[in-house]
Amino acid sequence: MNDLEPQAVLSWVERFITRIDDQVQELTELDRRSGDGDFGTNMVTALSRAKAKFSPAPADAGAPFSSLSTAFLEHSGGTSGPLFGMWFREFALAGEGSPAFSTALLADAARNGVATVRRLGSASVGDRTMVDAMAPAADALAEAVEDDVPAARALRLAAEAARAGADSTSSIIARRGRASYVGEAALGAPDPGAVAVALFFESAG
Amino acid sequence: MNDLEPQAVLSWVERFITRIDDQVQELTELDRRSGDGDFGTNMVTALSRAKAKFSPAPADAGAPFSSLSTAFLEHSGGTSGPLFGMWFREFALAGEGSPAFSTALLADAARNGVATVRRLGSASVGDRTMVDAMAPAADALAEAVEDDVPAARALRLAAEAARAGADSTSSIIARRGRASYVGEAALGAPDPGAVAVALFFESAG
Amino acid sequence: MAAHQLVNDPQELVGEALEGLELSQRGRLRWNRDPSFVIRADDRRPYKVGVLSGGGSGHEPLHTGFVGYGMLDAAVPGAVFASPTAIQIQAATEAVDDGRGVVHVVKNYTGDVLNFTIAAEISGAIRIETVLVDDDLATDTSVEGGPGRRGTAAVVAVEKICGAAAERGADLSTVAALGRRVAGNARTMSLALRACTHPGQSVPSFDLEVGQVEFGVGIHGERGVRKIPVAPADELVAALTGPVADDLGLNRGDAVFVIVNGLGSTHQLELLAAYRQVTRLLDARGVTVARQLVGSYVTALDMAGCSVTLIRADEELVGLWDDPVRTAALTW
Amino acid sequence: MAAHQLVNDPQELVGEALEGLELSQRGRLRWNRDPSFVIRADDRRPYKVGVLSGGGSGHEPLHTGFVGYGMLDAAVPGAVFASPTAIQIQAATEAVDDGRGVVHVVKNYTGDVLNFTIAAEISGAIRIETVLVDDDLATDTSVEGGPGRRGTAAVVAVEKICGAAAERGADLSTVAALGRRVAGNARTMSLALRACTHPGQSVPSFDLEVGQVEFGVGIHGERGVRKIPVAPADELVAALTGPVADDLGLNRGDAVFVIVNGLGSTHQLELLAAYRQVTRLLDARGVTVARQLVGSYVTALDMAGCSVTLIRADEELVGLWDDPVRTAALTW
Ligand SMILES: Nc1ncnc2c1ncn2[C@@H]1O[C@H](COP(=O)(O)OP(=O)(O)O)[C@@H](O)[C@H]1O
Ligand SMILES: Nc1ncnc2c1ncn2[C@@H]1O[C@H](COP(=O)(O)OP(=O)(O)O)[C@@H](O)[C@H]1O
Ligand SMILES: [Mg+2]
Ligand SMILES: [Mg+2]
Ligand SMILES: [Mg+2]
Ligand SMILES: [Mg+2]
Repeated sequence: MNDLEPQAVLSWVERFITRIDDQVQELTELDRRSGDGDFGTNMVTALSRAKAKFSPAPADAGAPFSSLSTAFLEHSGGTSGPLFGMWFREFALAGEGSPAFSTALLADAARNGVATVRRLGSASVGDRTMVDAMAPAADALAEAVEDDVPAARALRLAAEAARAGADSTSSIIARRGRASYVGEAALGAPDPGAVAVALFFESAG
Repeated sequence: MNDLEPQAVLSWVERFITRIDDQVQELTELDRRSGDGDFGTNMVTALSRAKAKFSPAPADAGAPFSSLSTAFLEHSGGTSGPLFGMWFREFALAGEGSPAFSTALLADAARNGVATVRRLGSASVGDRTMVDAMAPAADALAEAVEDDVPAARALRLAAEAARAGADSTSSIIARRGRASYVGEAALGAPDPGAVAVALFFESAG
Repeated sequence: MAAHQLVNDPQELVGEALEGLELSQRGRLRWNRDPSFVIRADDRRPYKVGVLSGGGSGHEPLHTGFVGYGMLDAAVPGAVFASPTAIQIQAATEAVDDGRGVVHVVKNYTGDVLNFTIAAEISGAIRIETVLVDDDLATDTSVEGGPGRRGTAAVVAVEKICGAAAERGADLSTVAALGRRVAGNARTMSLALRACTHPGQSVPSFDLEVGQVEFGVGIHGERGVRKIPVAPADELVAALTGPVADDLGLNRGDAVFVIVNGLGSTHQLELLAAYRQVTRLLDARGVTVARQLVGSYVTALDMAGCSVTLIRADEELVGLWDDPVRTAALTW
Repeated sequence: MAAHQLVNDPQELVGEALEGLELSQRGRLRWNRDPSFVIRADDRRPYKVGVLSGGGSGHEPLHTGFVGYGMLDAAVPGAVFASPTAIQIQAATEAVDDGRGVVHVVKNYTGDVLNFTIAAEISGAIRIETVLVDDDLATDTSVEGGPGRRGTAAVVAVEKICGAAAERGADLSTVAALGRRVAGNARTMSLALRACTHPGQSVPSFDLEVGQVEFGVGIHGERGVRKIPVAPADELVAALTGPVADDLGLNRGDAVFVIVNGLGSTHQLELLAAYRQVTRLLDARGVTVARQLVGSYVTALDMAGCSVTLIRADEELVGLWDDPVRTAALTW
């Protein structure tokens, strides 16, 4: 059994925050190419608020995600804030009352998460949004459940899928979000929201 | 008996209107030197309204002045409008119900008129205002009553006094009205309100 | 064609607006076209003292927006920034007189005073009491025989209190005395952040350099008494409030009416934030706010800026302030 | 330091204004600081449907100025021109719910819709109905899957009608259906004569050349759909009113609510004169004005310009419109 216990989830989320902090310039630059250049700041503001909310001893596996979700929903800077808030909320709900995240719980969270984001943002795969990283990660986790892959390895597979999805956005002309206003001008660089999703899964291990 | 009957009063007032119309440029120029340059327009606007109000057969000696007064009070462009309105009102009241203006009635009108203007404008003789022509004209008419001078000749004496008063304003530094803002700059030219008063009495015969 | 203005012939603006006012207040206001005045068209309590005000246009909602139950019986609008005529005022006075007399609420400007005075003189049998409003501290120059302080935002409170007293059935001298008590205990200070632009003009009535504030302005687009550097709002509001409170000699335990008034294009967000600062400054002096108005009530066309008015309040005045009022611009 | 603005730290402006609002409406409004929302503090009839709205700040008096008896139970303000957060909306929703559910009145902007939707989802057991207001004809581009028409001045009428119905005791679906009927029958067109300046900025959000009017603007300082030459007010007002009346398919005998709304620094004189022209244009079409609002209700900071809103009226809606309302910015 190598399911992720609350403490491990907390570490994961903390590593994610650090990664985003490190890459704030690059993310901002990506949003400048395709949007309005506030993505990095929006992320960092929400995440720094999340840090203040973490309990050092999370009650269940979902608790760190719950803090993360609330921080995004409370901050809501731009489009990404509430969407990430609702995405992480599915992770919180999946882990609620559980002593650890199994591969199956992670797959549930990712499936529900991407469904919520797609519904709220009316975005499909291929629209050059965070969904382009969320969807393949969810698929990878679903497959991992089928294949009985343990959680840690399942997350590495999800990270690979998310990164590939994020990379694919470099060659997509956006149809949703602010990037849709700039069209071809954004080609050649990935969507910042999708990159953030890849960074999230990559922070797991 | 050569008192002024209603028809003669009407002719007097009509000649006054014509004189002002003829001199609108000069009056405006005088107000430009010492005030804001709207005196000529203010006068002409009120007087053209008065014309429309005249009855061809005035009911009493005061009636033409009543139309004149109302036109000034209705128009009120600037300071001179209401003051002339109230000045002519005293002429209307003096002639009200009378078949003709005697020297005594004219003296009453002029005395009450200048008193009203002085009270309303808080101006004294020597302040460089219309009062500087109104007051000597009123004094001349009062003297004419003493001397039993008939109305037509009394008005010529009043005109001479008003003109002298108006001329005297050329060397006065204003203490009332807009001219008080420009001080010495107005020296050398008379006060337009005082000139208009002289023109009024000069139009009588 | 004028910049940033919605005008036809600038000469027609006031008449068109009065027509629009009448149309938008059908059954509540009537515009008498000639002579021009705006009068209550609702069921006015008979045999009450009339309360009348007026002055130049361009200060809306003042005065026409305050005609109605519990405030003015009629308002007499002049051209933009120009006094109404004596004949207009006389006609409106006659229209509102029930035999108990009429209070004239007059802002202290030479033209207004002259025309209201003349109107009172030619209104013959009607008993008239004049309440002169002269709250503008910026013009408190104490020049012997000078025109005295200008009348600005305090006029709203005078109209409200006189209107309430008249509605209660008070007699002429009582209504006038209350108005004078309000006016005598009111002081205002104003500043401009941008001058106003006259209808049909394309440039503002004066230039302000970047970083400058015109301190001590009136409500006719004229310059103020001095320029001061732009500063954070709280400092500017303190610069307005301090002298006003000092001049009224406010002491710990005193209560005041507060009017934070926008001069035209200053946003409600800014006025509300300014009001917050006024309350803090008064708190620090131990002075309490009895009642307040925060909004653009006495404007100078589209001038950017605001004024702070303080009026010493007492129980009787607070009671009258709280009486119901139903006008286009003030209702409670 | 910013030009012609009364601001401290621009980031603090909204909070300072909310503090000022609460202070100036003591006993009538309460500002919940965190999460931020403004809620009625008067004696609210228990067990009624809640009516809630919100959106970016800078549009005052919208929405906070409409909280009170007969209109909104609470308003949720975001930063200037930015949506409030889902958590704010959720907290306000919980605060106003009596168990009979809450109507969310939402102007159609991506951020607002997203956050109100999320708030509704995370509000769990509370029954919520959303009324989307999308009256801005300038954005009626019928792009498949596009964001649709923006919500502008018609939101005032939606809030008034929903508030009245809720006050009468109507149930959740009835209040929402009435709101949707108003929104669905409302169209607005706006023009700017000068752009607005964001708090702390010294230049307007866009430049307008002399002699140009920005036609089809929204309420966030963005450019409009095209530039047209400056023209006399009556022509500009006709250019706004015609398309709106056409799009609603108004016919002889129809009745409408009219809102002539100032965008910030356009003077009441201009708005009243504009309203007069709207009535003339409607007269010529045989359309009658049932009720009207003329004033600055939905502003875009200090933008100069105005909008014309027409809303198809019927007897039931007129009855609800006439119901009493007591808020900071609208009272009858
Ligand atoms: N409709 C949408 N659905 C899903 N994700 C979206 C949508 N619109 C934008 N995004 C994501 O949001 C990111 C931009 O976020 P952010 O900069 O915070 O918002 P904004 O565009 O409002 O400034 C994009 O990179 C994209 O991944
Ligand atoms: N206080 C006053 N008392 C008497 N007359 C005055 C007073 N102030 C100005 N006047 C007269 O009014 C005239 C100017 O009138 P006008 O140009 O119509 O007024 P304004 O100065 O308001 O533009 C002056 O020439 C002077 O004769
Ligand atoms: Mg962005
Ligand atoms: Mg953004
Ligand atoms: Mg002049
Ligand atoms: Mg003049």
